[in-house]
This record gives sequence, structure tokens and C-alpha cells, in this order.
Amino acid sequence: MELAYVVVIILLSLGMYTIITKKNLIKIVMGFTILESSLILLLILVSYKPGGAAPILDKPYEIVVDPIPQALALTAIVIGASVTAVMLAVVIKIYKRYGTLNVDELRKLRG
Amino acid sequence: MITPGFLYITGAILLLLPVNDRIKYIISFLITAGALIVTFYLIPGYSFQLDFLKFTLVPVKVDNASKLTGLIFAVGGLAAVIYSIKLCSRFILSLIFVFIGSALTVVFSGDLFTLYVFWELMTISSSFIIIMASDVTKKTGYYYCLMQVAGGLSVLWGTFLQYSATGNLSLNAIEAGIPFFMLAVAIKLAFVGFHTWLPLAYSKAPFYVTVVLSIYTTKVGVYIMSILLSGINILAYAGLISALFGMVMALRQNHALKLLSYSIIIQVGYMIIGISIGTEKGIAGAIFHLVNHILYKTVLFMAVGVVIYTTGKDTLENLGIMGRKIPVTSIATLVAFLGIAGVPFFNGYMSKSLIKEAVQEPLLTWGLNLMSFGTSLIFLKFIYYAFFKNSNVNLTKKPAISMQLGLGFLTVLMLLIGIHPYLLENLMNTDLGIHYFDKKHMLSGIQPFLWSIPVFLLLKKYVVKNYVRLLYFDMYRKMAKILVTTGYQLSNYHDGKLHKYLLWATSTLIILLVLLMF
Amino acid sequence: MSRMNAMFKKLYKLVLVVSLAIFLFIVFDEIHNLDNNSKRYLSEHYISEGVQETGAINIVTSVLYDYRAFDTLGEATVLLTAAAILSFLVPLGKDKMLGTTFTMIVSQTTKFFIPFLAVLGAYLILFGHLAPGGGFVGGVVMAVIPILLTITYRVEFSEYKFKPAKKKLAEDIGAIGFILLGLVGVVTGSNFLANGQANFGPGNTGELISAGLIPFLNLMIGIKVGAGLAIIFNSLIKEK
Amino acid sequence: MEAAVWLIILPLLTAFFIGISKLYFKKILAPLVTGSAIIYLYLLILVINHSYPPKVYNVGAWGLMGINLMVDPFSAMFLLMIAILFLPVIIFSVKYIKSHKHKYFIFTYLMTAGIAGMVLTADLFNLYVFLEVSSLSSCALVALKNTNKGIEGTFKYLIMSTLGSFFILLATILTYSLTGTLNMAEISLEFKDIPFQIKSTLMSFFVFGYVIKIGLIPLHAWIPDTYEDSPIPYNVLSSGLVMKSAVYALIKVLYIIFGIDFLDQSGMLHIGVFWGVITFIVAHLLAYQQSNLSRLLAYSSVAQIAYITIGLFVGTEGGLIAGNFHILNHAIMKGTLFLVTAIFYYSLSAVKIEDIKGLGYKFPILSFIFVVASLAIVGLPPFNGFISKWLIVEAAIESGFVYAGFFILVGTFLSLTYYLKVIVTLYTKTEKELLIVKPTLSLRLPTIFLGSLCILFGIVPSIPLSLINKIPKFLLDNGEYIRILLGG
Amino acid sequence: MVYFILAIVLFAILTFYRVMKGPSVPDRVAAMNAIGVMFLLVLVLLSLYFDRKVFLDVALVYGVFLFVNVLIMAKYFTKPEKGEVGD
Amino acid sequence: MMDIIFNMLMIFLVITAFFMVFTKDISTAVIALPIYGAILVVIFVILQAPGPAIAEAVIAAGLTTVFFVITINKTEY
Amino acid sequence: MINILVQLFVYVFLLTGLYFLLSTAVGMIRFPDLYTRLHAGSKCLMAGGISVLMGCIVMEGIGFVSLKIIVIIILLLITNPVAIHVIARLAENYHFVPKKIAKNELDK
Amino acid sequence: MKLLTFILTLALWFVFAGRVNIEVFLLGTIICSIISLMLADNGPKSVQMRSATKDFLLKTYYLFLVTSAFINDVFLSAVRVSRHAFEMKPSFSPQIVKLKTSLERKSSTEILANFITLPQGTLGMDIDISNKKYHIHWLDVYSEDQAEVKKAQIRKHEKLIAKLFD
Repeated sequence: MELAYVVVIILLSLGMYTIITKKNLIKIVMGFTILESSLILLLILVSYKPGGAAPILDKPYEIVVDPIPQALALTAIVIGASVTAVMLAVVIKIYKRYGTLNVDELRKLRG
Repeated sequence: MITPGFLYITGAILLLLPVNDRIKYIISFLITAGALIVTFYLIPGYSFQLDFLKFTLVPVKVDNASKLTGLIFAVGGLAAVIYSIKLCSRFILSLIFVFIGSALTVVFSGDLFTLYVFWELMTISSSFIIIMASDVTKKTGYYYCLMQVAGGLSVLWGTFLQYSATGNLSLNAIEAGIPFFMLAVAIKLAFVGFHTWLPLAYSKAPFYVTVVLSIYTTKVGVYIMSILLSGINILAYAGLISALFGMVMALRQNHALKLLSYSIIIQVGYMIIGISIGTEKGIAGAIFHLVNHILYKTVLFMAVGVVIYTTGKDTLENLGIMGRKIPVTSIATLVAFLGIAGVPFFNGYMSKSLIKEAVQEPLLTWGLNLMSFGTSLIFLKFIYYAFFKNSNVNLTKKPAISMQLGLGFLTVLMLLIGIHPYLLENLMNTDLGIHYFDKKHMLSGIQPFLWSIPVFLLLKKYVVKNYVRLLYFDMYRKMAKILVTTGYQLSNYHDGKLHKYLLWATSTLIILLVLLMF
Repeated sequence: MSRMNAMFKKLYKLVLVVSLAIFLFIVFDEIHNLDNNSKRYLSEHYISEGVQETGAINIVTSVLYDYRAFDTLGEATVLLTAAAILSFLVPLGKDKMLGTTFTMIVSQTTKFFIPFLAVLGAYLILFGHLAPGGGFVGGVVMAVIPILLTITYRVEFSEYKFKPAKKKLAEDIGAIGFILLGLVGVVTGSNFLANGQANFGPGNTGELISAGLIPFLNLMIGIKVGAGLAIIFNSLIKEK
Repeated sequence: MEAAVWLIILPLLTAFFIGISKLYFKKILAPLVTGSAIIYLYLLILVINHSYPPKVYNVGAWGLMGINLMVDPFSAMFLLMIAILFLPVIIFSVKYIKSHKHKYFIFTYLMTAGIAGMVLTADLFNLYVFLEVSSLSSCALVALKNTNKGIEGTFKYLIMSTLGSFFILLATILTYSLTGTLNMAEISLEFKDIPFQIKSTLMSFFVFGYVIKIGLIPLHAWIPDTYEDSPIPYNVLSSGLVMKSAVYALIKVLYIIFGIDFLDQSGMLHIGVFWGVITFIVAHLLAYQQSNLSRLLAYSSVAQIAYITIGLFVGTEGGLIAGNFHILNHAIMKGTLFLVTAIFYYSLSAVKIEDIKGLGYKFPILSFIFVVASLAIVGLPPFNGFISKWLIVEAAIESGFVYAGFFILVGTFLSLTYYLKVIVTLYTKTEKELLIVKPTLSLRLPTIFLGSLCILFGIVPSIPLSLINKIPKFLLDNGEYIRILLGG
Repeated sequence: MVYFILAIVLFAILTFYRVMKGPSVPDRVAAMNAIGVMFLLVLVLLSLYFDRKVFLDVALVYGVFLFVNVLIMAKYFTKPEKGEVGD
Repeated sequence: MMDIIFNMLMIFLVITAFFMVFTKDISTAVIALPIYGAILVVIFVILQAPGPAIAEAVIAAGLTTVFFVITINKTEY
Repeated sequence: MINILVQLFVYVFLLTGLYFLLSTAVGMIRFPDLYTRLHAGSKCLMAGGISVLMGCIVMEGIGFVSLKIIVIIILLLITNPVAIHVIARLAENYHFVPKKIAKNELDK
Repeated sequence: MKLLTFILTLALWFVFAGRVNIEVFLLGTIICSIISLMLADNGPKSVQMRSATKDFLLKTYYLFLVTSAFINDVFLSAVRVSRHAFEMKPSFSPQIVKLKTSLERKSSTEILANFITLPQGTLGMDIDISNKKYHIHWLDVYSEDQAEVKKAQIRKHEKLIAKLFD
């Protein structure tokens, strides 16, 4: 599963790249979604053990994957979703007030 | 423990209470007079210790020099408060009290921490006096405050260096950070190059404020210099240059207050020379000169203040009302003039001759002579305008009694010291072994004054002239402009583009990673 | 010149991102080289003792609602914050959205669909300690009901069916209920949010009614999340 | 130690009850809010009183299995700060906030809960969660006025702070994968065997994430934007608590988890001090350029936090004491300044510096307090800012960062330039007639209280310092912390 | 069993071509729907492969949300695509 | 064998992510978002994490897309 | 014996499903316009899905798992036509014209 | 129909729960009754109570018929479409056909629409509710005769549905 870690790195970098280059506000928010999902993927990868069973112990298993990162992942997902929702609401608000989605035109605050 | 400084500060707080005018007068008088009495009865050698943070502070430490200085400060305080009590509002009066109190505390302070704190308190209170005094002084106050705080901060930095080098905060021997203390004292003393705040502040501020400021601001610097930086011979030449510069500038002024301000620079030059010689005589001479200078310069400022009060302007022409219309003021002015010119039997004479006695090098002796000569010349101009030039300015109102009271009080003291110069020595508990009314001293003392009269008569055309172009160059404004421009450029970089900010952030992350990993 | 500048900027950004990736790669590689699987004693404890200690089969749930229930409280708070933000960004007037008008096929299907969706949500919430899911997912499934109503009919109908005030009330009650259930632990002399340790659980492990407070906490979170997400969605729809 | 957990629950409960009360009984708001704040104050005092020796509270009674809350002197200092700021701000806001009143209080309480959680928790992930609570509700408060600038500032804040949170989360995950635990004490025990490179990378992620929220240059750009058009009582809490809580988290993570030895080895201390110096010089220069009062104060906040950073990154006992004292002082001073600004805004909607011209004569006491606070923040005696700056410089010189000490004094001078500008404007008389709504007592009283604290702590700094003096022992030697957390 | 999963995933990747290429939004949505159903099947198969019946819940919930997604996309994508802003 | 599926899914995930980022049209990117989420769900199930998988199905493949779609509707026109 | 038969059934069902799914993918790629693609996306997909799920049912035998899979089948059967219909509606909103339009017969 | 909803949801609940015992039953009863009370008026009105009780067996039979026909048709048409997909040159000729239905109830028209969408190479595009008219996109209609033939197939389904639900 070494590829998975590389994928995490790629996704993280991709998210960063999106955030720092794309001009469209929605794209930026999407970059955050990618970034967040990469972290969650990392969490799940951390929890995984080869040959492990899912941590729902309806009968005894020999190897069980680590439940803590999964719990953390759940929390992180919820937090990420809330933040995304707030961001999108603010994006809509900005569009209604500025009439644009271009980041570079949000320049009322300067100096 | 009641010290005069804290007494004054208490008075300031009392004055902030909502009281009517009568009680205000009573409080002011009680505080000032009380401070004078307390100062008088302070015993040299007394000190008081206080634990603060991890230091042991000495907020009060009395010795001979500080007692004399404190005494004259208290006297000046009494006179100045009496002089200005009718004119200024209660809030400004309270600030003046804080100012005087902190100046007194600085004089009696026994460690660098206390010194710095009250030094800055002086700065703050005086700045606010200037800022709040009238409408035209806002920018002046801004400038003044910045200069003074720069000086204060260099005291602070010197203190830190000293503390880290020696591990204590005692006031006696400075080992590290001498340049910074020098810078601080230079700003306070209005050395040439650092003098720009003085004429500006003293001429723009209302006259009653100027009176108070002129008593303390530079003099505290002198006193601190005498403690911290005595015996650095090279400074004597700097003082000389400063004084000569002040002379030239003072001769070119048309306004009485500016003239007096520049003349402060000259007088401070005397004190610098005295201190930097470093001998007992030199320092004692400097302190005595400080006392004398406070007396006659305050009187002169007060006199000009009366003129301003009565006529509304401070050009030299307006001094013409002296002579007959305001007799008390005129007499005081004359006495002060004679004192400042170093005429025997007047007070300036004794300290000047003491300093001259202490000076060994011929160049400095000649310089001192030149300074006396210049001083006489300047004040001859002043006197000429006041008494000899016919003018047709009229009084608009009568001078207040309180003003004349303050004036008269100081004049009496001045005469007293002039006639009996050993008074100061007694107060300081030293015997310098000088006979002031010696023939030699009297001759060397009066010579510059006598020379100045014919020179003034000869060059009257040039001296008494309405100068239009003033020599004025301020490098601090230029420096400030550079700073402001830098700030403007920086501010232009913050143009609201989110991408730029994010780019900065990412770059920071990479730099951080690189720095921490390798 | 400006094009060159832009090119350079883009290249610079690319270099930044690539160097970040390289750093991450180095770190991941080093972490991979370390043998750190032996250090998971905490999770081993959870796995071996968790079922007895908490009574929940789903260890993730028992971690989420028992061992680390405080995190869940914070998470619920975040969601509540988000819902509150969105609801105050809403203006009074309503926004017109362009949209395809659906035929009645959709509305009929939705009508048919909704009770079963509710059952699904209830199942997910109440079986949170036995099966994956739990309060959060169940709440979202519940929140889909008003979303579907909004899509197929209109916002007005959805808000008539589920009043905004009621939703807010439900959200607050869910959050308060979570805390109050946590305080049950304090009342019985244990610590805040104590559950398995305080031996609340009736019932046998693996049954529906077991695991002490966990199902109730799940229920509270479910109510809160459902109401909160419904608020968020409707606010987004209405937002001007 | 039940009170410790109540510190987090009470604001949450209050926030939810406000949400309910909005629907049914609207008039209860002011008493509810004030009463809750008073109870909260009582709880805070209770906890602070019992903060020494440090205590541990197990949430859920799980011991080391679950989440622990810990009250140590460092957190007690922050609780003290909340205690000082919270009640005045709440009382102030009851009158001040006019629109979205309920929401304002909900978010304020949520933010406080988040900050209290961050301060108390001893669990790394829980720290992240509460950080997210506080930063999201703080975003909400920025947007509360619902103006163009407010929304734009919110967006920038959201983007930046979310970016920071991501890196914190990343570092947390990597930490977990390295150590298998989230308890700070256990992590710091486990970290002794981890190779240097991994640790330094993790540290740089932590530092980056938190520094975005702290706002050192060049990560500061969102701060003035958020301050410009947000409700001003929020700014008090923001500059006083939100930014500081990020500082708290950073310091706790660095000193407890990584340990002072590692910080020294990796050069983080040098980086921190240098970063601080750069930050406050630039921030002062920028602040001079501002014409908006809130923006000016925001840049000043950036600079002050740089001072704090220098103090805390010096890495000696004196530095930690100084930094912590400056944290407290800055909260008080900036709080006073913002509250006075808020009253000016309330009375005659003064936003720009020119707008407050002549108010020095209309509001003598408030202006006096403004002057006191600004002199204190500049660092002039005899106010509290001077004492802490003195301590910072002294610590910096003691541990060899002489340049930092020197530049702090230069920074003091630079900061005087713009504060004096404001003060001079304040006392400039104008002809124009000003429309003035008289500020009521509930607006003036908190301001005066905070302003008097400026003077009090300047003259008698030993009151807070007696609490703060215990901090360095816990941070410099993380063994103490570990012992208490694992043993208790 | 695994081969079937592999095959279905491959088909999903094939169908993703339509999402990338698809000239219009409805094309893409249809392809998205197809991919979603395929993944649903993958989920069911995986749950049987791992012999954990609880995984079926994932498939069920995913199916519901796929439907919701398609509905909302069909409802609110109402105009032909415009160019991206800037970039 | 499972590894091959897993790696394939990973590659698919990366392709989807790149497509999401680099496509010019936002609505296309949003259509790719649930696919991205679905792949994540399958990956999570393979990694034996049903809880996060179901949450991801609900959030990334569900609600986030919904929010994005609404945002696009409100902003593009 | 019966085991082998069950295995056979399973493989038949699954292979059929795979065939249909493949045709879905190919049809999605190859078909020229939207509506024809929708045909592929509806019928082939449904057939593939149902047969795969039937295979699963056969594999599991009778039990709650099978019931759940049946629930999934029903879910698909209900939702997928609606989804396709809705996409068709969306296409109409975009003013798509099908490739060949026959004469309108009922209008005669 | 509330009862029907209740029964259906309870069945679903048991399916989900994956076990049958008294706890599950009690909790399921509570929840399903709440749900059916709250949401049933949005629920299916497809079957009347009376008819449900009266000829239950017959209905079940028809239901079985319909379902089998449905799945059969799905598979048949899927085969046809997939044949088109694998042809070298796709040889279909799509057309739009309009069809009038005689069904009365809303739910039955909807079910018919589902029927139209999935089997037989057709695709329901739109329904004109007032005229009860379907717009159908037909995949392979080569001539008008074929169209009539195919319409007849739909009529067959229509009759079945009418028997079942109308």
C-alpha cells in the first residue's frame, strides 16, 4: 500500500496548488475539499493493518484495524463539511455583493 | 516617606478631583510650598529602598548635589506654579504637577529603573502639556514627544546594557552603553544636532507652559549627566560647539521666546563644559550654574510671558512696553540680564567664574570667554528692544498679581545669591575655596560684558535686524519621511489579493521546512 | 513583460507545491521506515477491552461516544456554529433560483420514498453502536427528507412541513441533551460524560438496548445533525 | 475539579439556551447572558484558585484512555485572562450590539467555550477540535455586521484559518501514527526516540498552522481585514483571546511535546525570535499608514503578538514569564482601546481617525483611558505594558538575543508615532457640531474597569506575576507536566 | 469474486471517459449516475467478499445519496456551461 | 489481488482529482466531486473503515455536492 | 452437487451482469447523442446491476443479507428510472434536439 | 394507508435490523408509528385499504406478473441496447413518440412512466399531466408500423397496471 501514501501526498499538493493558483472562488473551496479528503485518507491509511478486520466486533477477530483514527476521521469529516458549507455560503454572499467570483477582485480591504 | 516628587504627584491627583478655584489655589500652594519645605529638610545620605519585581529599587537617595538641585527645582516649581496658576486649566495644572513631581523624583532617584520611569513620565506629561495647551501646538507636541521618547529609549537601552554587564541598577558608575546614555542626555540637553525640538516647543507653546518646561527639561539632563557621564573630557568641546551654535542662532531671531530658547543652548554649554571637566570644582560649578540659570532664565521667560500676556505677541518689538508700563517686570528683567551676562554681584557671575576656574585648557577658556561675550551681546539686543527702542505698543490688559509674585520671588532669590554666593556652597555642604569677589575673577568676569557693549554699538546694524530667512534644517523630518515612504510601499503590497497572501503563506511554510530540516 | 511575470509566478507556485510534496515524501518515507506498529497499545486496549467496557460492538462508536465523547461534543458544536452562521446570513426576502421543473413522476417517487428514508435514518441512528453509521450519518439521512421536499416541491413547502423554528429548537435540544446526558455521569458521582466506566448499560452486549448511554447520545447527535443540516441546506437555498 | 469541565460546558449550555430563548422568550436575553457570565466568572476564579498544584480531570472517567483536562499555571493564566475580559465585554455588548443580538451572544459563548477547551485540554486532537470551534465562531462574529467588507474579511479569514487548521490536523495525524496516542504527556515520552528530521518536520507543520492563526508576518494579512468591519466588542475578544489561544496552543505543543532541548537544537528559538523582530517592525510601519482606527489597532495587535512571540521563544524562565505577562497585558490594553473605539463608534459612528477629532474634550474620562491604554501599549511607564516589555527585553538580552532587545525599543518608538497621531487627533478641537448619543453606564463601566487595570498592573505587577511565576517550571521541564498527567 | 470487482472498477474508469469528454452537462450527469451505480455494486460485492454484512449499510446509504445527487444536479444545473472565471 | 484493485482505485482517485482541478468548467468539476467521493468510499471500505466510509458517502458524495450545486446555481447566473 | 449448481448460478448471474455493465460503459462512450446514451445508462445499467445483485442473493442464500440486497434492488429499481427521467428533463431544459425526430403521429 | 406505511416501514425496519426479537419489535413499532403518523400523507396512496383487504391474493398475483414482466422487459431491452453498443456501426434510429394513456390515478401513471423508461428501448421524457400524454424517446423505430407494434406492447403493460392499481 505504498502507493496510497504517494496518493495522499499528490492530493495534498494538488489541493494546495488549487488554493494558491486558481482564481475562481468555488475552485478554491473545492481545493479545500480535496485537501481535507487527503487528510482523511491519510487517517484511514494510518488505521489500516494488513489483514485486519473492521472494528465492529460482532464476533472475535484476530487482527482488528485501529479504531481511533477512524473516529478522528469521522470528526474531521464533519468539521470539514461544516467549514465547507460556511465557505460556500460566504462565496454566495460575496457573489451577490461583488458580482464576481474572481478572487483578485475582492479588494475592498487593503492597506 | 514623603518626598517632594511624590508630594507633587499626589497633588496632581488631588487636582483632578472636581474642586473649585479657591481650593485649587490652596492645594497648589500647599503642595508647592510643602515640597519646598520637605526638600529643604531632606538629610543628605538618606535613602529609601523598595522591592519591585526582582530588583531592589532606590526611589529616594539624597546627597548634596541632588539636594541643591532639588531645592532649586522646588523653588522653581513654587514660582512657576504661582506664576501660571491663573492662566492654565485644572487639567494642565495637574499635568504640570506630574511633570514637576517626576523631575524632582528623577533628581532624587537612586537607581536606573526609577530614573527611567520618571524620566519617561516627565516626557509624557510635558508632551501632553504641550499637546493640550492650545490649538497650534499639536504638531509641535508630536515632534517633541517623539524626540524625547527617543532619548528616553536610549536611556532604557543603556540601562539594559548596563544591567546585563554589571548586574545591578545603581546609579553611580556607568560601564556599558555609554554612547546611548550620551545620546539620551544629548537629546535632553539639546546638543547641536539634537536641539531641534527646543526652540520649536518653547516658542510654540503658551508662555506659562514654556516657563515650566524651561525650568526642568534641560536641567534634569544636566543633573543626570553630572551623575552618569562626568569626566569625559571630549564632551567639553562638544559643549563648546553647541554653545557657539546656539549663539549664532540666537542672534538671528526676531522672537523673544526663540531667542531665549537658543540662549538656553548656550547656557547648557557652560554646564556641559563644567561637567565634562569632571573635577569637583567643575561639577560644582555646573550645578551652581544650573541653579543660577534656572533663576534668571525663568525670570526672563516670565517677563516675556508677561509681555505676551499683556500685548498678545512675542516679537521683540513688543518688548518695548517694558520700562515704564510694567515696572516689576522691568526690574526683574534687568536683574536677570545682569545675572546672565556675568556681571559681578549678580548671580551668574559666581558660577561662570567657578567654571572658568576649573577649566585648564586655554582653548576652552577662550571659548568660555567667547560664550560670555555672545550671551551679553544677545541680551543686549534684548535689552535694547526692551528699554531703548521707542515703541508704541499698548497694554491690552494688566499683568496678574500672581504672575508678578512669582517673578518677584525669583528676583529676590537671584539678588540674594548674587550678593552672597557662598549661600549655594553652604547648601551643598562643600567648600571650594574660591574667593568670588577677587579682583582677578571680577576682571575676567566683567570683561566679556564690557567688550560686548562697544561691539553691540558698532554692529548694531547687523544685530538689530529683522531676519527673514531663518537657518533651518531638520534631518529628523527627512528620516521620518523615509520611514513613512517605506511604510507606504509596504502598505501598497497589501492590495487585498488573497492569492498574494496565500503565496506568502506557502512560501513561509517551505522556508520553515527548509530551515528546520537542514 | 507581464506575461513573463505571470509565467514566472505560476512556475514559482508550482515549485513551491512540488517542494512541499518532496518534503512530505521524505517524511512519509522516514515514518514508513520506522517500525511503529508496536506502539499502538491504546488502540489494542480499546479493541480487547472496549466491548466489555462500553458495551458497544462498534468500537468506532465506542471511541467516538464514550472514550472520546468530548471530541464529539466539540464536533457537534462546530456543526451548530455552521448552521447558525448560515441562518443569519439569510436575508428576509427569498431568492429565486432557476431550476428545472420536475414532473410529477419525481414527486410521486419522493413521496413514496420519504417514510423509508426516515426508517433508514432511524435505523442508522439507533443501531449506531452495532453497525457503522451512528448519529451523524443517521442525522444526515434524516436531513435528506426536507432536502428532497425542497427539491421536488418548493422551499415554502419544506418550511411549512418542517418549520425553521422547530428545527432550531430541535438542534438546540439535541445539543443540550448531549450535555445533559453527559451530566448524568456527574449526577451519579462519576465524571462528565462517564458511561461505560460508570456502568450504566442495561442489556447484553450486541443487543439493541445496550451500551448504556451511547444510543441516547447517538439519538441526540442525530436530532442535532439532522436539524442542523436541514437548516444549513434551506439557508443555502434561500440565501440572497 | 468538577469546575474545570464546567468551564467548557457552561458557555455551551448558555449558547444553546440563548438559541431556545430566541424562539420563545426574547426578553430574558440580557439577564440570562449577564447571569451566565457572572457564574462563569465565579467558576473561573474557583479554578484559578485551585490551579496550584496542577490537577487533572478525566472526562468520562477513563483515565489515560480518554480525554483529560488539565489545569496548570499556564492555563490558569489564560483563564485569568478570560475572567478579566469576558464579563466586561458581555456587559458592554448587551447595550452595544443592535442587530443579530442573539446570534452575537451565541457565537461569543461558543467562542469562549472553544477557547476554554483549548486552554484546558491535554489531548492533541481535542485541541484541534476546540480550535476549530473557536475559529469558526470567530469567523461568524466577523461576518455579523453583514457588510461588504465584513463578508470579504470573513472569507479571507476562513481561507487562511482553514489552511492553518489543515496543517495542524496533518501534524496531529502524523504524530498519532508515530506514537499511537494522543495524550500530550505520552506523546512527549514517545517522542524521545523519534528521529530528528521527522520531529522537525512535524514541528514546522505545527508552527505553520498555529502561526497562521497567530498572524506573524507574512501570515498576518487576514488580521486587519477581519478587524475592520466587525462588531468591535468582538475585536476585544479576538485580539485578547482568540489570537492568544493560538499562541497558547503553539507554546504548549512546542514546549510540552517537543521539549525545550529539541527547540534549542533545531533552531526554532532563533527562528521564532527573528520572526518576531521582523514582524513587529513591519507591522509598526504598516500601522502608521492606516486611516481606519480598527485597522490600526489590528496591525498594532500583530506587532504586540510579535513581542509576545519573542518573549516566549527566548526559551528562558524570564522570557516565559515576560511573554505570559505581556499576553495578559496586551489583552487588557487592547481591550481598553477597542472598547473606547467602540464607544466612539456607538456615539457618532466614528471609523476613521479623522472622525474622532475633538472627542477628547467631549469624553474626558474615556479619552483619558484611551491615552493611558495607548501609552501602555506603546510601552511607556508607569503602565503595565512597560513592565512586560522591560521583562521581555531583559530576557532577550540575558539569553543572547541582543538584537531583539534593541529592536524592541526601536519598535516602541515606531509604535509611539502612530498612537501619538491618534491621541493628537483626539485632542484637536474642531468647529463642527457632533451628533452624540450619550454612552450609558453599562458601556462606560467595563471600559473604565479595564483601563484602571492598565494602571494597577503597571504599579503593582506582582499581583498577576505571582501566578505567572509558576509557569516556566512547567514549560521548561516537561517532565513535571508528564508526571502530573500520567500520575494523576 | 475479486475479478468481478476489478472488472466493475475498470468499467467505471471507462465510463469516466464520458464525464471527462461529455459535451454537455446531462451527459456527464448520466455518466456520473452510471459510475455511482457501479460503485454501489462494488460496495455490495466487497461486503460479500469481506463477509461483513454491516458493510451493506454503506451501499444502501450511498444509493440514497446518489439519487439525491442526481436529483439536485438535474434540478439546479440549468444553463449551458460558461467559461471559468479568469484563470 | 485486492492490492491491484486498491491501486487502480488510487489512480482513479488521482485522475478524478486532477480532472476536478484542471477542468475549465465548474459544473463539470462539481459533477466529478461525487465520483471522487464514491472512490473514497470504496477505498475506505477496502481499508476496513465502514464508519468513515458511510460518513464520507453522506458528506463528500452527498451533501457537499449538494452545497456546491446550489452555490453554482446562485453564482453563475 | 447443489453447491456446484449454486456456484454455477452465481457465475452466470455475475457474468451476465458484467456483460451488461460493459455494454453500459461502451455504450456510454460510443453512442452519438445524449438520449441514446441515456438508453445505455438506464437499461443496461439496471440489467447489469440487477443481475449482479441477484448473483449476490444466490450466493448468500436466504437470510437477512439477501433481504437487504433485495432492498437495494428495489431502491435501484425505484430511483434509477426517476434519475434517468430527471436527466432527460434536464437535457430538455438545455434545448437538446434528438438526432432524428419522427413525425408526430398523434397529431394527425 | 397509514397502516400500509406502517407495515411496510416495520418490515423494512426488521430487514435493516437483521434480527427479530422483542426489543427490536417494540422499538420498531414506536418508530414506525411515529414515522407513519408524521409522514404518511406524503406516503404512497397506491393501494386503497378496501382493495388491499378484499382481493389480496389476486393483487399479489398481478404484482408478481407485473414485476416479472418488468424484469423480463428490462433484460430484453438491455440485450437490445447492448447489441447496439457492440455493433461496429450503431444502427439505431431514435425518434420521439407521443402516447396517450388511459390511466387515471397519479401513482399509476408514474409507475407506467417507470415502466416506459426502463424496458423496451424507450425513455420517458415528459408527461403532460392534463392530457395524460407521454413523450417517449424511442431507440429503434425504423418505420411507423413498428411504432404501432411497440405501442401495443406498452398498452399491455398499461392494462396490467390498471388492473393492479386502478
